[in-house]
Amino acid sequence: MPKAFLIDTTRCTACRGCQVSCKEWKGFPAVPTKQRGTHQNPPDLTHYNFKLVRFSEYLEGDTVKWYFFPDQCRHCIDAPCKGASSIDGSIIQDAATGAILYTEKTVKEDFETIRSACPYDIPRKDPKTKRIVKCNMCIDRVQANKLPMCVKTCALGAMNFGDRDVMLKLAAERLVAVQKDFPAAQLCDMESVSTIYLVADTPSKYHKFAVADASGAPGMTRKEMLAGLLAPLRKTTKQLQ
Amino acid sequence: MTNHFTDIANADAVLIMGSNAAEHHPIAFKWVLKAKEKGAPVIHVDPKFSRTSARSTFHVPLRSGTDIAFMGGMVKYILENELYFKEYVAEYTNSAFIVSDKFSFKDGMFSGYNAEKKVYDKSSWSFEMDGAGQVKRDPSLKNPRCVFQLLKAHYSRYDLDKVSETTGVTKENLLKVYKAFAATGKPDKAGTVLYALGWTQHTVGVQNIRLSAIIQLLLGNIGVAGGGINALRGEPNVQGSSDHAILYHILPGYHAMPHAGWANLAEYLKANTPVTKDPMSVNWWGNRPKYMVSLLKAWFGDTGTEANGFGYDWLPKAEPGEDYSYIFLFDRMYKGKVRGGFVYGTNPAQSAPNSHKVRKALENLDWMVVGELHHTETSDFWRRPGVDSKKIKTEVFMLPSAQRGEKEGSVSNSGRWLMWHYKAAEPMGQSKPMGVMAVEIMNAVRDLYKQEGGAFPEPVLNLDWPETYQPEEITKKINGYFTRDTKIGDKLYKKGQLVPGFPNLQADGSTSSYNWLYCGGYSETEGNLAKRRNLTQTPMQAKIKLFPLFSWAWPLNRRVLYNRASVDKNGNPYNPAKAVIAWQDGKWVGDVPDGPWPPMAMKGGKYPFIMTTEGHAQLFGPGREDGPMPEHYEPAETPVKSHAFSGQLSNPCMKKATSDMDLLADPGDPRFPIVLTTYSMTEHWCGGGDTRNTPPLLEAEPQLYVEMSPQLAKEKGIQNGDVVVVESIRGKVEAVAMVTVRLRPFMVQGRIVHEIGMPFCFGWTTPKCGDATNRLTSSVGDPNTTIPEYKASLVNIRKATKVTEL
Amino acid sequence: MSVSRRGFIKLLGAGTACLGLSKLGIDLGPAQAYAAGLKTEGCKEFVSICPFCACCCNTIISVRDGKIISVEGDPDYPVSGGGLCAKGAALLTMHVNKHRITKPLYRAPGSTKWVEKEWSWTIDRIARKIKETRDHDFITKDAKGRQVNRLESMFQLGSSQMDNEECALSHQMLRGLGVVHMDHQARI
Amino acid sequence: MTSPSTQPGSPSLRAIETALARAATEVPALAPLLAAFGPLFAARAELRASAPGWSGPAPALDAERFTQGVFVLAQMEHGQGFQDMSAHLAQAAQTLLPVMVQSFPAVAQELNILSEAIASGALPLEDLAAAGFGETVQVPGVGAETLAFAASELVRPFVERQAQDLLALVKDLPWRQALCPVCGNAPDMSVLRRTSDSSEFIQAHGGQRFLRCSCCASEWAYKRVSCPTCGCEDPDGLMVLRAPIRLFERADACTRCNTFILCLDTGEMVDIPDLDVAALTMLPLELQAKAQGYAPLARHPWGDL
Repeated sequence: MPKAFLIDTTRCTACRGCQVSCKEWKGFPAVPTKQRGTHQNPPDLTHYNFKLVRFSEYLEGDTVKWYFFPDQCRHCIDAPCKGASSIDGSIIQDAATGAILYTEKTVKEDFETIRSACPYDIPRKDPKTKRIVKCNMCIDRVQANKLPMCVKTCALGAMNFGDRDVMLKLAAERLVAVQKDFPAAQLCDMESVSTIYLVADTPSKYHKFAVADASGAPGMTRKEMLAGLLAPLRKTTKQLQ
Repeated sequence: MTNHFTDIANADAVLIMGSNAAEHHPIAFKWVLKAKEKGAPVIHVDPKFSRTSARSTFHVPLRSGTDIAFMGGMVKYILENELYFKEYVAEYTNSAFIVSDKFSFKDGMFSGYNAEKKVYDKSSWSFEMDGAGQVKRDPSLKNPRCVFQLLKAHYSRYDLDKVSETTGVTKENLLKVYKAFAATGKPDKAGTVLYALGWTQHTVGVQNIRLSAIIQLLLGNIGVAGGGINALRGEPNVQGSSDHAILYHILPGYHAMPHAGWANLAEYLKANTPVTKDPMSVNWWGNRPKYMVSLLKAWFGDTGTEANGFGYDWLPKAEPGEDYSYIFLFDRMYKGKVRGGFVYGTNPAQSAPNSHKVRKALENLDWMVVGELHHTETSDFWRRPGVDSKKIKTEVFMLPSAQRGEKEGSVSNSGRWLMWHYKAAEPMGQSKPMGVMAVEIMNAVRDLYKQEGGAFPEPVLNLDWPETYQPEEITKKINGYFTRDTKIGDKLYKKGQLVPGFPNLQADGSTSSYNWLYCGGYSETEGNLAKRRNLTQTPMQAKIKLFPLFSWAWPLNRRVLYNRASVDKNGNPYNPAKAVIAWQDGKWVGDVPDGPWPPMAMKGGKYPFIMTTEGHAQLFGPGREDGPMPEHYEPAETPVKSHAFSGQLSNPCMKKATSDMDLLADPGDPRFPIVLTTYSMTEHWCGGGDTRNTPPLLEAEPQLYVEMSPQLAKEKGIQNGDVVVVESIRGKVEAVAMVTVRLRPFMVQGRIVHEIGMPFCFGWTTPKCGDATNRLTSSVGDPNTTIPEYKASLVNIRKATKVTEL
Repeated sequence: MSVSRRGFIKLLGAGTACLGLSKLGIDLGPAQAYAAGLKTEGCKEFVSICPFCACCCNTIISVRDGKIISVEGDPDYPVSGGGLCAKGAALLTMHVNKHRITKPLYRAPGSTKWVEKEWSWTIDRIARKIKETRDHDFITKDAKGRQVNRLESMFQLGSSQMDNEECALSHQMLRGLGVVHMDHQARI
Repeated sequence: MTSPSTQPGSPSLRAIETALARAATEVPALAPLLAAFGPLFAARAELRASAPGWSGPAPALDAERFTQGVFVLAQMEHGQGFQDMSAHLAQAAQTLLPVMVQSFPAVAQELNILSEAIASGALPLEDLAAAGFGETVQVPGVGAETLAFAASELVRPFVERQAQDLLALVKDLPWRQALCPVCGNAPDMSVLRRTSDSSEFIQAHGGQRFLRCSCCASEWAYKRVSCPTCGCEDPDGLMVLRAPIRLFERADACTRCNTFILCLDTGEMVDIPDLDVAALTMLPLELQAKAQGYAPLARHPWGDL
């Protein structure tokens, strides 16, 4: 049975437990960071940060909107990065879980091609090993019947993981509940990804690449166009009604 | 907390002021959200929009230091719209008491002020007595000198216009809050007030809380489930360490520190034991002699006898009116009057106000002992940036301290639950629990005095002091023992037996107890009740999540303080659905009531507020240093030159240190037009010592920042992420600008006042993260507590031209 | 459905005759061999309390061979229900942390560095400093001639990190010495 | 009472099959056992799913007495216990006994005789049910132990199904005992689960302990770091036995009363296995615990090696 994440951003408080435990589990060192006028740190995903809580805020009328988005690989069902790969076996999909896994063969891939193919701008290159890296769904843990580290750590009920059908059901239930307070709530790219985000507002307000169709973001980059070309099955934002 | 954490879920409205509960007490906030799920509005009043605001029903931004104006408006709203709980106010508070005609209030000042000493003579803040020595009352509440009418008159000045122009809160928002919270004035509704350092860290800190108490009493919210005034305390055992009084002004169990004016025990007890002639008033503090003598017996054992006041004669006596708190300790240290001392698990070079002065003061010490887990800005003050270590003569001892899991003992949570933690592993390396350090050091001192004699050796040698640190033996001693065979009623207690609860403590030396409040926590039959993990409760108790058999709460396992006020005069709960106690078949059920007496209307019944002399809650509270009713005063440093309520700009009694380093900006000082507030951060704890040493947390929050509104940033030409210099009259701090809509300018007296906010967790021992924010704050404090005013200072900001700290 | 006269209350519980697996005809050889060779370890669990805020979330610390191997929230603490905030979740790291000091350190007057010392030396030296200070500065009578027995030149700050037992002793010790400058986090 | 996130008794066959497959892969030595019991567990689960629940009006419960420890069945007027399921046993036997015949060759012949006795009416169904509850019933050619084992397996799905309904009656009431809130029997298994409450804030990471009834498979919350047999809470008296290679399997032992209970830590599991399968998979650990001198609080239906 394929697995899926449900990331309920309405429950996230940006405690960053997931961000911290992800790198601790993987044994990555802290990267030197600077305060740059935001709590979001490091500024972006890195080869040592496969999970990053993104912060955004808006003043709408008299109301402050403060959004948190624990960004990570979506483990696309039909992954554009896999489609874009030129080396056999460098990007594979685990049959049991649906996890998209980057192997050591990614050393030989053209990084820009792979990164550009990703509609969510996830892949990063490890300058030391030359491998292309990203979240691997904690496949070692999942194969041992253990939850991915970010899910295990989350104390807010924001991170959920399990059989895809169970997660879809949970997602639908949560959406109905959240829509009572936030009519614009939606599930991001639910049909095409294994990391499903529940957001309370327009996805682009959370993150430029929150959904594959980045029409909400200013301008469409080459990256997005390429991603579009390479991923014909990619779905636009879906809204469950 | 008058109540406890799980009780918050019982609230019908939650007012959070001066606390960012979601970020700093996330587990407490869980119960807030449970109340919210059941329909309670959650109201967050705070200068900054935080995660607490995001999860609240609404957030109302308020200028730092104007909480009294804000709440004064609420009092007026409640009284004028008659939304108060009439029976409760009439029967259980001192609303009907007639105040002395010598009492007056004029232009912000209460009667009795001594301008030279900056203190009040409080004798005129008293009640009129009748011939029988009882307080005169007017049950109709119409007498213009009764408390109710005085209160009404006092807060009649707090109209929406004045409150709005002072606080910067729109009138619409004021009404929204007032309406939502005042709705709990009905007998079967409860509202809870949650606060933290946002209320205490002001020159009017105590009066902030006093005014919330007045609101809660008017609404009948004290003593009930889902009500009360609940401090979300930030430190691990800050409740227990306050109860055991690691504080200069009190002894364990909230007894006044002896001073030179009370030469012997009799004088001390006379001055500190209130007396009432009202037979229905319990006047619990009338028992003070029993608790004080038992404490002295615990301290001095057999050497404490009636002849030496059970050891009172040996105790240090403070100088009357003298203040020995943080601010004045560092003032004296700065002036070279302090030779040495101990710093355990705290980091004043980082967390005390006016850090420049604190750090300079430490240089004057001859010696210092630091008990810590890791190096801090305090332990290593002698090698801080910009100083020549060689010139600093201080001898410093660094004692490695055990972590919580490496020792056993009890702590008390904010809800007064006494809980045991077991020792899981041996202390790392050679580290030791602080209790071991204290015992070993004191034994070494005692040995020296035994061998060599010395200054006034009696108290040193006469202490009943253990050879080794055995925590559970101390737990028993905290509970207390019979020091000899003692008969109480029909029951004989043998020497060495544990005292079963503080009603059995005696004033004749036959009992000992380190702390009367904890007496009953260790029982001969049930053992150490702090270890209790029994979740059993009756259905009545389960309804309000009382958990009476889990751990043990002081006093006497009472979970909701003043719970006799939750029932009417016949003992029937005002809110039967969430009853705390009820009088059934001739006995109380539910929580442990405030004393065993029957309900107030019955024979032998008593007033519910047993800790006050007259048995009534104090709407008019004669005990505080700065007035019997809270009044708005601006912070010591304020952006305005005057305010709408009186000609008295700031608290006339506030405490101030007076060295050359203790400068204050003038009111409305054009050099420092911006209000600064400080706060903790989610990723780092307090001064940051623990968490800055955890690399992933430092990665997530690497450097000191200053949060400011986009409007202010624009005015100052500051871009998000720029390094700026924040400057007060006392010092400068470099920080990264975080331009955010979560802070907003305030419209105050018709003009814009900006407020900025900074965390205080970054210090120089972690390279390039920035240094103490408290270099900006001032050594001024509340007149009752001397808690420093961290929450409102005046500063200015500018873009940095050169960066040295980040 | 009729109610049986028999009491259907206890299904084959303890004490009832059980059929051994071996009698069922299953090949148990491999399982027996596996079980016999199974190495087990004994772990201990201790209820402790998170040392951050005064919610005092109870924790369960697991210990193997005297070493702390995990810290989790105690689900039976009514306040937390087993939850821990981000800081509480980092408790293991706080206990097992290379930044901790593990030996007494001493910084001599004018020195630029810390040096490690033995506990016994350290305690004796501190006791000596206390005595010197006390003997030198002890105030028996104040300016008005009143007996005051106090030592103003020595202080203690902290700590709310102390257990109740440590606080009780600490207070007793300080008053015994005559200290009046004592304060802690409750005031800041 | 707090209910576990996965309700017992609503087992999906999938959970059983996944658990069997995983266990057989991870501990190959247990393959024969798993192969034998797996089909029985599956068949029982199917029977349970189709079994009738508690019929007629719900028993009148005194919440106060319940919270004081008087379990549901003990509060019933006549104290008979579970409702008679004998009417369903003939059909159940047709489903279950052939599976058992396949799984347990050594007793196949006896089970066939039993089948015949049930089909022919030689063994009254009420007697069969009574045998499941430990009463001595004679069937020529069938050993007493075999009969008791088979009968208890036959009634078990019906008992478990009824218990689901009874447990639902008390789901909001506190129950702090070590014995089953429904039938008062002792637990033979326990589990640490992630629980979620309605709160949209901090939740437990896992580790809430539930005991599971040896008779009706009800689960109820019970406090950690305490011995369900003697109530010991002194950490020095308690010991968790684990094999380092399977840390999620524990035997929670008490050195004061020398008992233990198996415990499956599902705190960080993705798929939570069927607990019958899990308990069987923990047989090696159970044997180790016994070898170290601890006795189980209650025995599993399959008894010992």
